[in-house]
Amino acid sequence: MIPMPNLDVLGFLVLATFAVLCGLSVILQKHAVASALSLVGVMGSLAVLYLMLGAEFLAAVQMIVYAGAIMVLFVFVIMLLNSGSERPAKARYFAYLVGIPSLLAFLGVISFFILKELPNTSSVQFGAFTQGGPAPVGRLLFTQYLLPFEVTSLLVLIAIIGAMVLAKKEID
Amino acid sequence: MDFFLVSLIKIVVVFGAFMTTLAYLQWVERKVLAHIQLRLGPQRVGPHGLLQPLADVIKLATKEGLIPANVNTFFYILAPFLAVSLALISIAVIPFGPEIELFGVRTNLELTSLNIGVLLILAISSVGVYGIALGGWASNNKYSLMGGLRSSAQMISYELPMTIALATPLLVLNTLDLRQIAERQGGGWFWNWTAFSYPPLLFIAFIVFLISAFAETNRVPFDLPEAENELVAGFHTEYSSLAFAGFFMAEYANMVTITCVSTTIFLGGWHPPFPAPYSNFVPTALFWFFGGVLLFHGLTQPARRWDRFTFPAFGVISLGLGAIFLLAATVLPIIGQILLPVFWFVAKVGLLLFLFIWVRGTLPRFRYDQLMRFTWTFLFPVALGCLLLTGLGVALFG
Amino acid sequence: MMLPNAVPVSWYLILSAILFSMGVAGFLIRRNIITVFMCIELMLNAVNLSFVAFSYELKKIDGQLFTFFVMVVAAAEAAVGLAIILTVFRHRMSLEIDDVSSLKN
Amino acid sequence: MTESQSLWLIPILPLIGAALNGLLGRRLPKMAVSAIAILSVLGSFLWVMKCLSALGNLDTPHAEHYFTWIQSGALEIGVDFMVDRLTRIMLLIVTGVGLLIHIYAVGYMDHEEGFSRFFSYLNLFMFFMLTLVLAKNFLLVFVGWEGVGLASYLLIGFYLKEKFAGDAGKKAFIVNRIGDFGFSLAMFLIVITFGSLDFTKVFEAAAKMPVEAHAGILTAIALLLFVGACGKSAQMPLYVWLPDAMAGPTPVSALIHAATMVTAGVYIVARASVIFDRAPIALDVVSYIGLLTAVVAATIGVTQYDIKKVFAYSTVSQLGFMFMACGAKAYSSGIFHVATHAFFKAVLFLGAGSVIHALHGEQDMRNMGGLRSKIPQTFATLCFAWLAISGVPGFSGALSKDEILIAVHGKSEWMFWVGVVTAGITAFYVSRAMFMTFFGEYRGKAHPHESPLSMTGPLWVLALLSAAGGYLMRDLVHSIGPETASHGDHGSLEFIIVAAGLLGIGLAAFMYLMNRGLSQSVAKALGPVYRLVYDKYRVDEFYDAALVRPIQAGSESVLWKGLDVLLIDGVVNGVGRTASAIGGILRRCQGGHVPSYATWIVLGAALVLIGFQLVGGGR
Repeated sequence: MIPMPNLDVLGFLVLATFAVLCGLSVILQKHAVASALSLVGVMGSLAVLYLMLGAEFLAAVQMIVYAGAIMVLFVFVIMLLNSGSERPAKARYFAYLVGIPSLLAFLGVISFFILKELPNTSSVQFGAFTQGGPAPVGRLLFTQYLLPFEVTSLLVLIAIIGAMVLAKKEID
Repeated sequence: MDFFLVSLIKIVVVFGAFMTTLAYLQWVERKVLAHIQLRLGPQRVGPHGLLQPLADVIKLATKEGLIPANVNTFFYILAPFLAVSLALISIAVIPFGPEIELFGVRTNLELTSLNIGVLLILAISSVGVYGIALGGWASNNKYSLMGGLRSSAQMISYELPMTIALATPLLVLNTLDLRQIAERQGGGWFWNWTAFSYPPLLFIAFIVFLISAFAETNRVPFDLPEAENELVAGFHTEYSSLAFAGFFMAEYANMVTITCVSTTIFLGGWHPPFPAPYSNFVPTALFWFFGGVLLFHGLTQPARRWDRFTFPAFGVISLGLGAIFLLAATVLPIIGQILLPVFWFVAKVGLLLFLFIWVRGTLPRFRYDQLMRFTWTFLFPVALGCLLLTGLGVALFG
Repeated sequence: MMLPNAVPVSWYLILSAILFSMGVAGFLIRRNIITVFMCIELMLNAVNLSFVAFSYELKKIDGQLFTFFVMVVAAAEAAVGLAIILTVFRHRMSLEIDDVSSLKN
Repeated sequence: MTESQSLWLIPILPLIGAALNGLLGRRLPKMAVSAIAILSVLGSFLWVMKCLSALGNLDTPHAEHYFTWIQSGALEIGVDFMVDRLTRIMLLIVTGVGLLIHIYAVGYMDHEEGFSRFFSYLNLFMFFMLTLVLAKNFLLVFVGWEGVGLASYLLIGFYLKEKFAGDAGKKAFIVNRIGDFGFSLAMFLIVITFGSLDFTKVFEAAAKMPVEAHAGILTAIALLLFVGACGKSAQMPLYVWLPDAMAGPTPVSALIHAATMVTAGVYIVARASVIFDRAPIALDVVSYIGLLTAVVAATIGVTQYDIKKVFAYSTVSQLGFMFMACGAKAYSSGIFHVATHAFFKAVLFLGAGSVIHALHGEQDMRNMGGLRSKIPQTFATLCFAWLAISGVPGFSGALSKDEILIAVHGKSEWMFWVGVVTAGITAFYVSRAMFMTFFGEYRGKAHPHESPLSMTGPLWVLALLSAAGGYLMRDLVHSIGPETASHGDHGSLEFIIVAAGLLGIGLAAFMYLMNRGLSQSVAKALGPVYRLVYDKYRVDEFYDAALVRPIQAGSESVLWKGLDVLLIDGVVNGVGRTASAIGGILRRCQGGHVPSYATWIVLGAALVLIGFQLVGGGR
């Protein structure tokens, strides 16, 4: 019998690979719609990863808010403007010569840090952490984090008004 | 391995039933619409056109799948695929009946049990817009694009009142698990159902949910994305063959899913409207009543020649079904525990689906600005008010 | 290849770092404003992942709540940002980030 | 601690009225506006009655704590209300007289624009005044204090279209600022000295301190409080705003600038009597200022022709009397005079208003005369107030004025005599106004008509109160404080005072009834002295030359051209120039090109991280 692969490991590897591929697709696709759909892919795989980390409520919210609302808005705007593919980039030596190496250095140092400073992190098992349901999250949100919650709601209100004001066609 | 086996059986049964429902739902719709308009509807293929769905499938499958010039092929193909697969997922978390014991195996009458089932359904329905928007955009056709944009805007807008209306009963039920939701409404008369608690608040929420459901599934009177007199056929103008069938199926699958959800959350799921010993005989009575009517009509006053044979045949089948339910209710509880809840669930879903078709046969289409104004200035505030008042009610009396 | 039989949380963190770096890279090399904006969302998502991973590691859900707030802020940001992009497009008929450089002087 | 009486309802009701009228008033019919305004004040009057009857004798003050307003270290300031015997009198005056004046104003303001705005302001004033009176600590008093100032400002400038009204409002506001500054300083000193602003704590602590023979901290507090009182109560040298304040509608003059707000100064001095008792120097200052104000204002009153101006100077003068009482430690007599003055001065103003209303806005007494028969009800009610203010025995004014002058006699002989002369002058100028207005021939052009019942009704009530109110309130008032004016036999003194009043009336009758024209020749004979008094001692001109102009000139030459242009602008522009010079160098990095900014950020982040790593990691 084939040894059953550990689903936690397999799941992580599959999802992580998918996420990285989608992420690459986001930054490499020529067309904005393709980038947007790739980003949805990243978000979907992240949602499943959240599920594995025990954040089930957050996973659902990730799908509803990010994939279902924010990205739909992006796709909507892209289609509305229908700007077509990006023109081939002008040579951007500064970004390529300074930015990308610095970025790689940044990534290397961060990874080094993580592995050095956190050598014995607990291993992730699906179902080992069960505090991510709606009830505990809600309880914490409406007690300890009530003020930030209210402030955020105010922020969203302001954003709605701001977006309306900005996007409204000026009547001349 | 029992778990896998049972799951496999359930998947086969549910999937088969679901697909058959989708196919025949379209037949039912055509029939009902025809009768509303005093026509006969499909009649040629099989008795009373009963084989029409099969013929449709063959027709769609054998047609040439056109891919227009200058389209992005990948997205063009992806769109219907996305639409139909997203539409089919949600059925997995709908509970059709209580926990049963069959041959020593205990299992739930649903494919999978999630403790955040409601959220999953919301997530899936919020992602569902991609299929249509993408299809409209990838067709590289301005009518399709307009249809896709309209549907995105419409679905985003109506998702708000729908979500809020869906959140209202959750205040009362205090869980996100669809199975628990259904169970908490059972055991008694129909006023235990959520739609009738805190009257009339939750009933209003139910109505708001239904209206938003019409819009979410792009059905009349909210079928602006496919308004044929303005947009040819909307987002699927360019589609043909199986790709078209994908969109078509997605629409009906969404309809079935959303009626299942409203049945589970608002109308008590599989619970009968009045307590158990008496309600068990309702299906038998109904089937026998219909069987009697069919026999009577077929034998005494057939309207057409072939009715003399078909009506009595249907009548006999109906009588037989009634007998099976009688057995199930009395001497064969092992079947009854499955059949009776499923009967009630299907009956409620069927009624709601009939409502969808009935509305399609009756109401004219909205204008686009009316549609948007309706949701933002009426539906949304009403849903919000319901939510707040119900919250107040739960806080005071709950 | 032998798979390890458990995934440590640090892998999640490294995945988060990789996604973040990809977001930054996209920000640097892309020219379409909307894509650039999406790269910001990618970075936010990467950060969210590390919040959730730390939440698992510490067995406290505060991290998840931060993610929640990040999402809400991202929603607000998307609404306002896209409105700004619409306005910019209306004025300049272009979505090229290089064309929108009048911040100088 | 007795059970809570919900004192907060008393000020809140008018506030609700103000809010309703202010927000919705323009859309409501006048009936509704006046109903809201009157009912809110009536409600608070009835609630006062209910509370007072429930609280009974008030042997100990009744206090209520609602919430902590400010907490800073050990200093805790709450929103606390308190009723004691002093507050009781003030509450009765404010709500009672306020109610009557509201009713009167419905008739008076009937034809004016901004009906709802007027009542909104008036109710707002009631809210602040009641807060001031009920407050249990200095800061809350200050809230009310500033609030009534605001309401007064709004109401003086009520006629938006008239420039002089706005100017008068500003003048009142600015002059009051000087007093408020003193009040704030007094509060700071109190906090420093006693560590609290609560009345109970402050006065308990102050009572334990010795009487200061020389100027000390208590004297300073008392004097600063008195500066505040001078501003609010229009005493020398800050009295100049009150005559101008007559630009507002007449009910306002009656309510705010005669009966209630201007007595806030007397109230605060009486409230802080514990402090004043221990600061004899401050008491002397209070007495002198009061006396000086009384004399100066009375003499100005003799020469004025505008009927409201006459009564305004009369108010200033009477306030001077009240402070004289306080200076002689006869606080209860001062408050007693506040009460009686509220009644008769309200009648005087409201009567004047009725006259003005009857003559369609005419205010100059030279254009009046003979109105006795034309507006008999107004005349009859005004007679009560006239006799009351003149100190004719049997009327309430005589009671309180006698008490004050007897108390002053106990303090110093010469001040008593000056006071008596002033009382005579008071009787003279009020009689003069009465004679010029109601007797002789009618000299005006307008056709006078009697005022409606909503105006004459309150007039009658107040008129009866100015006759009998003194007897009704005497015991209530005297329950306030220590008995200072010894109740001995002062027959001879009382005789002198009454005689002075009657003499004043007689003289006025002689000059304005029997020998018309005599006044002119007297004025001519006095010549420059008369001119000086007629011009109100040219105080306004003096302030203008001594204060306003130098300040303006100084602001222009020093502050604007010197400080602002040279120093501040120089610094600001210099910073700007430096920044733009540096920016000119840095500009090369700033192409307005977003990705390159981002690249810089990434580079920086990478460098910081690497540096961090080199320095020694996360610990």
